[in-house]
Amino acid sequence: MSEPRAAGPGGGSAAGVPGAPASAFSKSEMMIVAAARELAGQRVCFVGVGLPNIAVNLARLTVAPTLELVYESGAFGAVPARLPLSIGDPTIVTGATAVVSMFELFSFYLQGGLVDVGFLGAAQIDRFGNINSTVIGDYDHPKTRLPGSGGACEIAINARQVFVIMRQSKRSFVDRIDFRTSPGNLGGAEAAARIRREEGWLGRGPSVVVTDLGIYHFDDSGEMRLDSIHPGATLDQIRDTIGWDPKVAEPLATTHAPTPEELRLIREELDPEGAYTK
Amino acid sequence: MSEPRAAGPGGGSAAGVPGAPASAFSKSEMMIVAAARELAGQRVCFVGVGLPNIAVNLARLTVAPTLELVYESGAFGAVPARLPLSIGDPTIVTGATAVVSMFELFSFYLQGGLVDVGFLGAAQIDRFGNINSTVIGDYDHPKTRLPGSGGACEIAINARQVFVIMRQSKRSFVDRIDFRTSPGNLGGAEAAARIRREEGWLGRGPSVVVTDLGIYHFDDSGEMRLDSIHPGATLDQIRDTIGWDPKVAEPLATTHAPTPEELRLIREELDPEGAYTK
Amino acid sequence: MSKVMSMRDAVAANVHDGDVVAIEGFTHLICFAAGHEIIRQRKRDLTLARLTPDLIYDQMVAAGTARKLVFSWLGNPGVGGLHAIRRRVEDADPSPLELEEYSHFGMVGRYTAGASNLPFFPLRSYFETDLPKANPLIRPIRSPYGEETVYAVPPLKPDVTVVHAQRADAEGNTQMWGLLGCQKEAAFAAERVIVVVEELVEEAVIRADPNRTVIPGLIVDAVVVEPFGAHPSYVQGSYDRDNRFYRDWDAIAREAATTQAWLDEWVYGVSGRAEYVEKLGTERVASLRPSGAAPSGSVDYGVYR
Amino acid sequence: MSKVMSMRDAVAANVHDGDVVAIEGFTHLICFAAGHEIIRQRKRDLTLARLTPDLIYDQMVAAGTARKLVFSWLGNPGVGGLHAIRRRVEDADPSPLELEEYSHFGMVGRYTAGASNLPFFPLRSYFETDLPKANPLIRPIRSPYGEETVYAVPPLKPDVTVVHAQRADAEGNTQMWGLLGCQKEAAFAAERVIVVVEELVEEAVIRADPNRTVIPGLIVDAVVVEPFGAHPSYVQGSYDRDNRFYRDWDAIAREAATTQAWLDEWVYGVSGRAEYVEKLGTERVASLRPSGAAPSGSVDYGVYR
Repeated sequence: MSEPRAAGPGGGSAAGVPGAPASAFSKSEMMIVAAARELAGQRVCFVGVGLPNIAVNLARLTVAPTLELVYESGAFGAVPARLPLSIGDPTIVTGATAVVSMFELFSFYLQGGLVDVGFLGAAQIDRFGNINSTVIGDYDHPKTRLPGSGGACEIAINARQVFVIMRQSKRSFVDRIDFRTSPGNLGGAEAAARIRREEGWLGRGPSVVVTDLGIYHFDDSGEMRLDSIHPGATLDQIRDTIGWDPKVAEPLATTHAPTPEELRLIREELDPEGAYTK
Repeated sequence: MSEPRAAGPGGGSAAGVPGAPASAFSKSEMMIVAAARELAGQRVCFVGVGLPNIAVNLARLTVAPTLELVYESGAFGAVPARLPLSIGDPTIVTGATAVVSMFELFSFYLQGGLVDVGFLGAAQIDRFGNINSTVIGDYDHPKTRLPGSGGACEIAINARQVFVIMRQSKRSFVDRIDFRTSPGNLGGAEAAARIRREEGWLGRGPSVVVTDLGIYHFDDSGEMRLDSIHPGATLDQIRDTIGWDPKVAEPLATTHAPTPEELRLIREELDPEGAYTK
Repeated sequence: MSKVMSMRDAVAANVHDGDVVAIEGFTHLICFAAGHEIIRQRKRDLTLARLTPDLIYDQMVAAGTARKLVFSWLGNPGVGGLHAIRRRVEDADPSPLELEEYSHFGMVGRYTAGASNLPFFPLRSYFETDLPKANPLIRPIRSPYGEETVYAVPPLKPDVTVVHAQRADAEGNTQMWGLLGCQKEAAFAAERVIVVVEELVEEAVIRADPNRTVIPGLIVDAVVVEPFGAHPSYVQGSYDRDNRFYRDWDAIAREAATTQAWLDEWVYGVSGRAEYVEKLGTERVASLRPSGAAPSGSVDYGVYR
Repeated sequence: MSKVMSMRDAVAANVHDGDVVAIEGFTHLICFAAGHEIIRQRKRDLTLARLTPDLIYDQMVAAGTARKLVFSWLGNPGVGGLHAIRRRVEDADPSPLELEEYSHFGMVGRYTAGASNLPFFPLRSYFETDLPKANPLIRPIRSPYGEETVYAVPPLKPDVTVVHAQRADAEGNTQMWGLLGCQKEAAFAAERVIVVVEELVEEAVIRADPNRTVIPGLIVDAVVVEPFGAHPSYVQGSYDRDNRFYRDWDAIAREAATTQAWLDEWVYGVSGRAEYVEKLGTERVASLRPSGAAPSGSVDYGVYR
């Protein structure tokens, strides 16, 4: 899974904000930084295992200092002194505001509507933001058995909005997911809105997908649209790693490259061993 | 509500066990002592407000030293240093084994089937042990508005067995209760057993009623039967204070009078102000 | 962000005529101070929800704040009835009072459903009783597994829940110990939450023992510091239940006139809880202090860097 | 009555072939010591229930104890997959493994229904997903209030639940702090409960802080004192998660042969946890201690006579 840090030519800042040249950061670092920035202005974020974990902790140190981290393991208002490998770790407990049972966390915090952003990773996603984290292949005879829902299914339904962070590839950005673990915009925005209303979902569904190549939001039809491309990435790369013909915003923005401070935080404080960014 | 301590002639022990003469204790004291003794061998008792409170605490000091007191207020394994007036009192918390939310108490302890005896008081009871603690008269236009169920309804259904403690009178032991707050043997044992089975109740229903005049158990038909008469009480008194023709065991036992130690515990330790025994 | 404010401001901002109000606390931590301020501000047409209406709602009903009670046990525990409420229920004196009645577990289930955004909560109660007839909101529900039927209660979502506690920080992160009742569920179920505490503490005190936190500041709208604010109810470790007052109330509330006289003297006649406590007198206050300390002991969470 | 016994006796008395076993603990307080003893006693045909099967069930599955998993998240958190389990699921190697799959909240709801003797637990999840198709025990249920439909999960009642905790008294009154997962629900739902603790304490320690008690001795069948019994999981305030082992396991478990060699060395090759800890070495153990103390502080319950 190693990935060279020099990601391509050019890059830098799109709008005069100082940023590192694209050669100075990895695609994973760009992805984490972009995801963290999307959390600006958010209050309560439900933290999933893996990439969401580092993105959210970076956000707390940069654009969202008042962000309250909710871990499905039961910690609320966590102030981890180190980046936990797992979402259950003693460092998210010591100094937290509250530690509660999972019954309480899922019932009162998540299902009760207190979570602004649910942050998910995924194995497969389709153009409408529906997510598979259960199996590749047939459910009963899987090619690859993935972890399964964990809390992802109820996060997608009950968090006010859902952020997704995952690497792009033809295997992961697919025309048709093999199993729907977490509902996104279903078959399109209109039907999804009606169903959400009828079934009383609190969530408005997926609002952003951050990948190693760009940032997607969802247009009025409920479909993913590339709104910003990361420095160093090309539209050809984008299209080569998506299983459908992706919508592209006009004009297409270029993501601000990571600032030196963002990179320093990732490399020195959050992930000195490079577990997330290699 | 004052009641003379000299309750009548004679009395004393039925089987040679030393007991005070009937003139030396009040009817309330006899009732409390008789109720406490019924708890011998029981493990977990759910304590209601009022008379159950003192009876259960007397049992813990005498026949049932390992009795675990569960208060619906959330205390388990309470060791009250004084008799609480209410079932919520700081003395039932300090030194208890566990203090839990009412959700947990009612869900896991009571509904989960851990309570051996639910101990209830009542305003009205019928021959089958069905209980009213809600209203006298019509529900919408009551003559007397009583407290209502509290936990009594779910205690009657989920405690493994139910003990009742209440004073006898034509107003309280009635042919037809005005409102069924807590189900007993419904219209009789056979139908009650069938319904309990079909509806999945954990409780086997009422097993004893202790009054100021005697002790009743339930016969095979599910009807209350006087099994023991308190010293000083007469069958005429019994019949004059019951709204139906009561079944009487043959032979009818006489309740052992309170021992000096039982009386001392009530008068000196549990209820020195006479709140329950006046 | 500090949410600390006076009781007057907290009630004025968060309690409105017609609201569903829950002042919870099962015998323990009942916030009489908030109830009295609601009376002083002459709120009207409230629906008062509580498992045990207790003296607090007897007083609020007597003062004319309420049009309806939602409850499960209506009495003065260990003493008798609630006379002001009974006058309105039995004699419509001075006007009728609407009742919506459950059992304790039913009320707990209602708050739990409200806090969890569930459309109902299932429980094994009410079988073969008259309660579902008296209250048609108690309804049977069939299990999707087999033939079994249990009962359901609907969610209860108060407009405002008032919770009294030993301590909170300025943001409203609240810790309590002793009997917990269903305050947590009632708070999470509510649109707005007022937390009233004996003591305001630094955030660090809360964060030193996160497992002790019952209510997060996230759902709290106002923090009021009101020592002795639960009297005649009690605060574990701080003061005892004033059983004498519970008994005294029985006589006070038997007549409308004596009830009003008491309200005039002890509620309308004082500006707030501080004056009430002063009026109560140092001797009475001192008599309610615990006779000794019973420390919990400390546990170690450990530092993990 | 003391329920203290050895792990060997506790497992022999309470875990039987064919049982539904729940060793709970969400990342925190996972009792590997009990899992290893179950392997050593060569229990067979177990149904293993856990939200996150984690390494503990990968090891137990690799050792041939299990015929079925009931779970919600199947992985090595932050590292990758569980290879022994995947071999059986993807390749039926050496034999198939039955899966019964929920979400986290579904599993929590199942234990809650089991603990509460409810025939089902309702939740707002599973809408428009393939999970109810994959598991027909996830079923829609209509609210008796209005048109709304939510989903239900059935109760889960393990034959035995194993819980690891910081401390308990000899009767099994158990206190824990840090992440609580759903151990309480899993314990109340179970027919039998084994509590494994870092430290056995006097009853007075428990009674000094009754709000900290998570599991009452009433439902506990065996108390096992097994320091470091949760390694490579962790115990808040006592030792850290051994992330190195979680990473190492990924390589160990990739091949059946290396997995068996590990079991031979670290499970079959030791008599119990004490020997395992000795084998781990004082340096590794020391490296997992917290870098400092973070005391909760003490609260006062007060003496009331």
